[in-house]
Amino acid sequence: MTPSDRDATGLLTRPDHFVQLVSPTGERRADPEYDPWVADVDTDALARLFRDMAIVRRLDAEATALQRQGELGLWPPLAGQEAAQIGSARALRDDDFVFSSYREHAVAWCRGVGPAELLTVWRGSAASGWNPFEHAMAVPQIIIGAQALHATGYAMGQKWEGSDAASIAYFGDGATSEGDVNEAFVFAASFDAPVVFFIQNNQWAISEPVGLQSKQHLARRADGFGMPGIRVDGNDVLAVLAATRIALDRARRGEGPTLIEAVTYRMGPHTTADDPKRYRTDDELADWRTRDPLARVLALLAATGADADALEREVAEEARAAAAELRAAVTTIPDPEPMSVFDHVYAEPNTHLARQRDHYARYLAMYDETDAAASGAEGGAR
Amino acid sequence: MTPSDRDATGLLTRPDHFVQLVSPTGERRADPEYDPWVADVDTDALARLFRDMAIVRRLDAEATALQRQGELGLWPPLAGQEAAQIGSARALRDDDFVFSSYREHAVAWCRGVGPAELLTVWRGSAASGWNPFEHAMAVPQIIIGAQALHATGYAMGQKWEGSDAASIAYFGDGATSEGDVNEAFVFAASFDAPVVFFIQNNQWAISEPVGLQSKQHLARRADGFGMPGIRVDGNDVLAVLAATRIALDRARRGEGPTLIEAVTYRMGPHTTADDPKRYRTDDELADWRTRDPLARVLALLAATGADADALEREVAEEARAAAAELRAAVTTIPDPEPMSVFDHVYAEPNTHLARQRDHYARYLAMYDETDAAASGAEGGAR
Amino acid sequence: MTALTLGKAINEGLRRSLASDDRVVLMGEDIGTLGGVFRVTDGLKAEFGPNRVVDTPLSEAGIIGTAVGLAYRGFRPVVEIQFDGFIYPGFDQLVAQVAKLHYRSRGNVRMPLTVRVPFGGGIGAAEHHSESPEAYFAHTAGLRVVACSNPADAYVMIQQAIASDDPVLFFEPKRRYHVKGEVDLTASLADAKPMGLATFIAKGDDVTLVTYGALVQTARDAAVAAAEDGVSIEVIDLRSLAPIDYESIAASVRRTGRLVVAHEAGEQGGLGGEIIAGITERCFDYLEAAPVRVTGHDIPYPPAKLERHHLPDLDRILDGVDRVLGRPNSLSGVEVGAR
Amino acid sequence: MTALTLGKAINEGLRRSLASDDRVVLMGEDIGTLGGVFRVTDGLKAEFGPNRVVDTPLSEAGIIGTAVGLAYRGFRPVVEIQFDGFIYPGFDQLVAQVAKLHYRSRGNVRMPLTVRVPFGGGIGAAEHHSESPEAYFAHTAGLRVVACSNPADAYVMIQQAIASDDPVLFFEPKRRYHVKGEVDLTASLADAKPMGLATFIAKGDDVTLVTYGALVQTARDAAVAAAEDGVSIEVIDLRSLAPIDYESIAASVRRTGRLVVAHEAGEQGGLGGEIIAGITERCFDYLEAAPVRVTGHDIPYPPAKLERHHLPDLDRILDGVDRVLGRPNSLSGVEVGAR
Ligand SMILES: Cc1ncc(C[n+]2csc(CCOP(=O)(O)OP(=O)(O)O)c2C)c(N)n1
Ligand SMILES: Cc1ncc(C[n+]2csc(CCOP(=O)(O)OP(=O)(O)O)c2C)c(N)n1
Ligand SMILES: [Mg+2]
Ligand SMILES: [Mg+2]
Repeated sequence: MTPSDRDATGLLTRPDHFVQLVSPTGERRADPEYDPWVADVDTDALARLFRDMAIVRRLDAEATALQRQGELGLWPPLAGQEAAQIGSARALRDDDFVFSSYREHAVAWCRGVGPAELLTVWRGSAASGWNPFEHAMAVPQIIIGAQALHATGYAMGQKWEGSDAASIAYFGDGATSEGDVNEAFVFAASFDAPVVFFIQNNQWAISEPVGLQSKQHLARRADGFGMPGIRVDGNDVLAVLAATRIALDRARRGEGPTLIEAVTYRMGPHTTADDPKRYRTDDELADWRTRDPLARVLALLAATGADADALEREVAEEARAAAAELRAAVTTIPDPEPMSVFDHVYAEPNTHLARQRDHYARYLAMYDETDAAASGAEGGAR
Repeated sequence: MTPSDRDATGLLTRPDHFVQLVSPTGERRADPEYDPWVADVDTDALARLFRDMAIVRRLDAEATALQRQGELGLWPPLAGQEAAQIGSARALRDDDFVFSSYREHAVAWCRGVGPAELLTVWRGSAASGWNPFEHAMAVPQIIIGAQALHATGYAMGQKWEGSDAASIAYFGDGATSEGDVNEAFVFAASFDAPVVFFIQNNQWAISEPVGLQSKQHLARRADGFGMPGIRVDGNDVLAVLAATRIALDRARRGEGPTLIEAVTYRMGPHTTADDPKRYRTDDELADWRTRDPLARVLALLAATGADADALEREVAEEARAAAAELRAAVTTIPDPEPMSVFDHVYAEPNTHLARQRDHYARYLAMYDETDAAASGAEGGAR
Repeated sequence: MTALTLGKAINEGLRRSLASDDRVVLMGEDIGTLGGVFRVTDGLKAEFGPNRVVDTPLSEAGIIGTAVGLAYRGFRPVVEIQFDGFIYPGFDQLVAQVAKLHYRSRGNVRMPLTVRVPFGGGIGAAEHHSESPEAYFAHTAGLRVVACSNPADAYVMIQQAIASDDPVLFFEPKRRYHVKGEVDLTASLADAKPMGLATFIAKGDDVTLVTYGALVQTARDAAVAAAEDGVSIEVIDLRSLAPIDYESIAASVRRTGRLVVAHEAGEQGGLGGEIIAGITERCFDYLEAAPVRVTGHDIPYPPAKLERHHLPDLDRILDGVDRVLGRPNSLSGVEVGAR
Repeated sequence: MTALTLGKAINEGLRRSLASDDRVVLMGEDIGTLGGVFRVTDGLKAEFGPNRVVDTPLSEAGIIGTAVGLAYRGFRPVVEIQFDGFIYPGFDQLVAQVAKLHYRSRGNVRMPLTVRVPFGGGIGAAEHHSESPEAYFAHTAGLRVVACSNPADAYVMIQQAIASDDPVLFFEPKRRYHVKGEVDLTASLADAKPMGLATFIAKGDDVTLVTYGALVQTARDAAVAAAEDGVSIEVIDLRSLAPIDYESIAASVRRTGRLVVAHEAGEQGGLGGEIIAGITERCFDYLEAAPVRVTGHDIPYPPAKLERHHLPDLDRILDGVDRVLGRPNSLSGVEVGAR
């Protein structure tokens, strides 16, 4: 998977290169620098990438529907960003560690996060849905950009331990304006931390276009911090896979961080609470639909002689099943016990919280007693 | 002063250029891009720049001495950075606004800050020494990097008002690691703010070498944020003047921010509380002494036929006088009145503080009474 | 009088400030084209243009830090922080710059910033969207802190905050944004009650109940419920959290002898402690029982399905009232001093 | 026993923690080669190498944020913030990440960070170098907050903080760095008093005086002075600021009936209010007078020549004692409830 004769730092020589291996219409574009990194991706492997993307798109739509139906409190759809997420996450090893924002459901899919685990936090049932150490992926980060520093620190630790594993930080175009992200670049470069900074430039930060955050390609931000930056077609799963592999390879070889800007598009609203019609045009959306990440893979597969229709049907079936599983899972998420509100604030006993918890338990018990006494009375305690 | 036929954005074309117009040994180096910006600097003007530098060096030494003698609580010496500060500050117009850190005494000198005004804060006599609006210069900023955002906001205001004045932010190499500075770059670029970011890369942030903050030239940071970056010999007053004029010109013409990295050296300790022997070698210092900012101007003047010795003598005399004035000024700084501790917390009446102030006044009055009653008793009230 | 939601009342207050003083500029994330995630700034960019209502890059320190620079230049920036939990990246600029610059400059530089913060829980939101960080700012000398609770106050207080030459943290109870109330849009600011004063929401004789923000409505409801039970509660809407209008609270406590303070923020180091200490200092001889705090727990804000077990509600407030009155309550029989 | 300065005692505690657990890493500005601006980490980089004692770039959010990542990886980062006033750029990472991650991850991710903060005034320093920000952190659920006051405690408590699986804000009274005391370098941590407990510094019957950090010495001196005047003061060194050891304070106040709390931080929203409210709640029937706060003013930290008019000193503490005892004092004859 690692072309041993290649020096990944060669990518520094073409800072303005826009990496695209598959055109929007599905033509394979030769790129002597990046091609070797996906030489192993045969028709089957490509089909698997398609399968990932199709399933997560379906899951995402299902979750959006679940939110509309009141089963979830909120959902931040990923639609449009499947290639960026699948291409990058499929480049990772199991022992690499992921720090993401709130939109990386496809990354979670690749990390083996299960449907109930995925939905728990969006249902509001618990502070998080999975154990980060089971999936080598931190739970979603909502403070914009904060996770870039966590990934950097984690990578510093990986390096100090002598591991060749890496970490990856996912964040958006808007996040690049936060101090934390820039400080992460500083630390990562200074300590040669094996971290990949993966920007999904989906053109928008809620209602704000990327041009408000930066007048320069975001990948160009890298050079000034002393690391290579790659600008890649984020709707081209193959190109994203190649770019991420190169960056991870650099990390493993002790060459430090890499910044990847995956140019993509958020097809849906920022979250289910958002109405994108207030700030962007239908034309823009239509234009990006012509660059859909799934369609081009199907087209490429068809062009290479694969039975794309059959694949599509097959995968659609799988996706339907996955969606059904997701829908079934949401109702299995247990409602939290009232007293669990106090759990895990501290790892060690805390006298103040113990007292507060005790008092609240008495408060709740009083209601139970009142209820029992006035059994049948309506309107609760009073 | 503005070569009207020149497009300042041309400097974007040579991002790795190290601007030097006068070599360490005093030779004038031709630079077709930068020379026109200092075409007006004749022998007299050069002598004036030398005079500025010599006087501030002397003032700085005097202030250091005053600290050693207990007249000041602390002093952050600028020695070595005279060219960077004088060259840039002499490029400013009176209606430009300066936001500096704590070390820009030479900039304050250029802005007409008087000796008592300069020393007040370092004597610990008041929260600040001058009215920012009298000198179009904010009082020293100690929180590293915070002023970069202030300068940017100020410049946004200048632009919105339609003024062609600019603002300038001074900060150090270490400051470039702070989120605030990077966010200032983002805002400045986004709003085309007429601001100059002036980094004095003096090689050290207290004990930390610049290499710990960045593995890349700091000027290169600019491009990724969408602005030009100039790397200039910060010990070459002419080059600094040219670079700052170019940047200001861009700002005035609505072309937005510019980043300048002035490569210089802090000859002395970080502050009078610091001992640089703990972290750097004598050799390093000796090496930088060969690049002294004052010596090369004298050499250049001599080479152009001026009577450099006379100038040096003359200026030394002036500097001695200025130093004497500084020394005299320090004792004129009034000790603050006890109750002034409450002044200016709020601009408007504040009930809580008024009560607290009132109580403290009573407390102090009690001591006066006690003192009066027990007149002659030692050891204060009790 | 016009019936407006609290959100719309603030919108109208902002509009009037923008119209009457061209040094007023609004800044924040998504406040322009979108009109803010709560639509509080809706329509203002269209009306006043992009240099008066400014969509900024995604950076809270950047917003507040550039607002400081604008204040230096003579502007009156009104900053929106999108949600309470996103104010912390701007904390340094607020605490070390905004709060201190007037002092640092010996009165030469004014910082007439208004920092609008939708705050508090009860809307079933995700993490960081339901916090109550007001105590941090009330402890910061140089800042003023206010919280509105109803449309009429909101309309006036936002204008007062903007007109103030001191920096003001302006907390808006987001779960009341959609509650309507009568607002006099023509009211003159000159006649308005100063934002530093508390308001008596309900008169009562037995217990003084002090709160602010979203809980004011809950407290009012509690007073009604208690009245049916024969308990007369005096409800005070604090409005100003720094400084605190101790004169009003003390006047009440001297009559009732009993004090309950309620807030959504955690108890430990919260404003309840400040108010109880301040009132104990002023009214010790009038107190008939230990003042009581009814607060959110000292936990990170919990997931949506647990927030009703975190936020003080009508029942918990009434339980606190029972405690201060020595009536049967959840802690009856508990030696509270035990630990 | 060895006579060590407080700074050196912390140095020795850090050394022992580094030696006994190779997951402990020190991070901060100038802590390596220079040994810290107060030399508290002197010699440790040479002894343990640059991956254990790490000079970081100049960025507080960066330091704390990367420490979070290191904690995820199983390290126990010990972060130095160079001066109290420089902690605010790291506030967001502390409040929104460090404090919340154990909760957010439902106990899966531990954050055993120690954040060392030299705090407080009295050293004639420049702006931002003399602050007392502890109340901000005591109000933040998920954090523990401690302050040491003497070499023996400092040596033990820094090791306890590092060994704690919870994040600890560790406040070091910078103006006492050079004060010497006897330290038992061989003491076993297992036998040591838990850092959550307060310490009785002086026994007394008339007044309970609670404080922490640098003021502990001042309070001890005040007790000696008062004794000459026939007043017996019980001095409590709080040590843990969150949670507060109310059991110890309450036990004392039940005997004395009178409470004075002193701290350098401002009064408004400071820990004094918390402690007074907490004690009033627990000991109302024992209180013979309103508890008194003796604190710094609610002002930005003043210039060096004024700091003695800001910081509580022996005389101001004794004045507070006089107030709580109803003896002649600075407020005698003042109607304190007036406003
Ligand atoms: C510190 C902080 N400020 C503001 C917000 C509110 N907010 C949530 S998402 C978002 C936009 C993020 O844009 P981007 O980084 O491009 O990511 P995307 O949502 O497009 O994936 C904002 C402003 C937040 N979560 N955190
Ligand atoms: C936010 C903050 N963190 C830490 C410090 C302590 N400090 C004061 S000066 C300094 C080094 C600054 O280095 P640089 O930016 O290069 O400026 P120089 O002193 O070299 O002029 C540090 C760490 C501070 N003042 N502010
Ligand atoms: Mg985006
Ligand atoms: Mg420097």
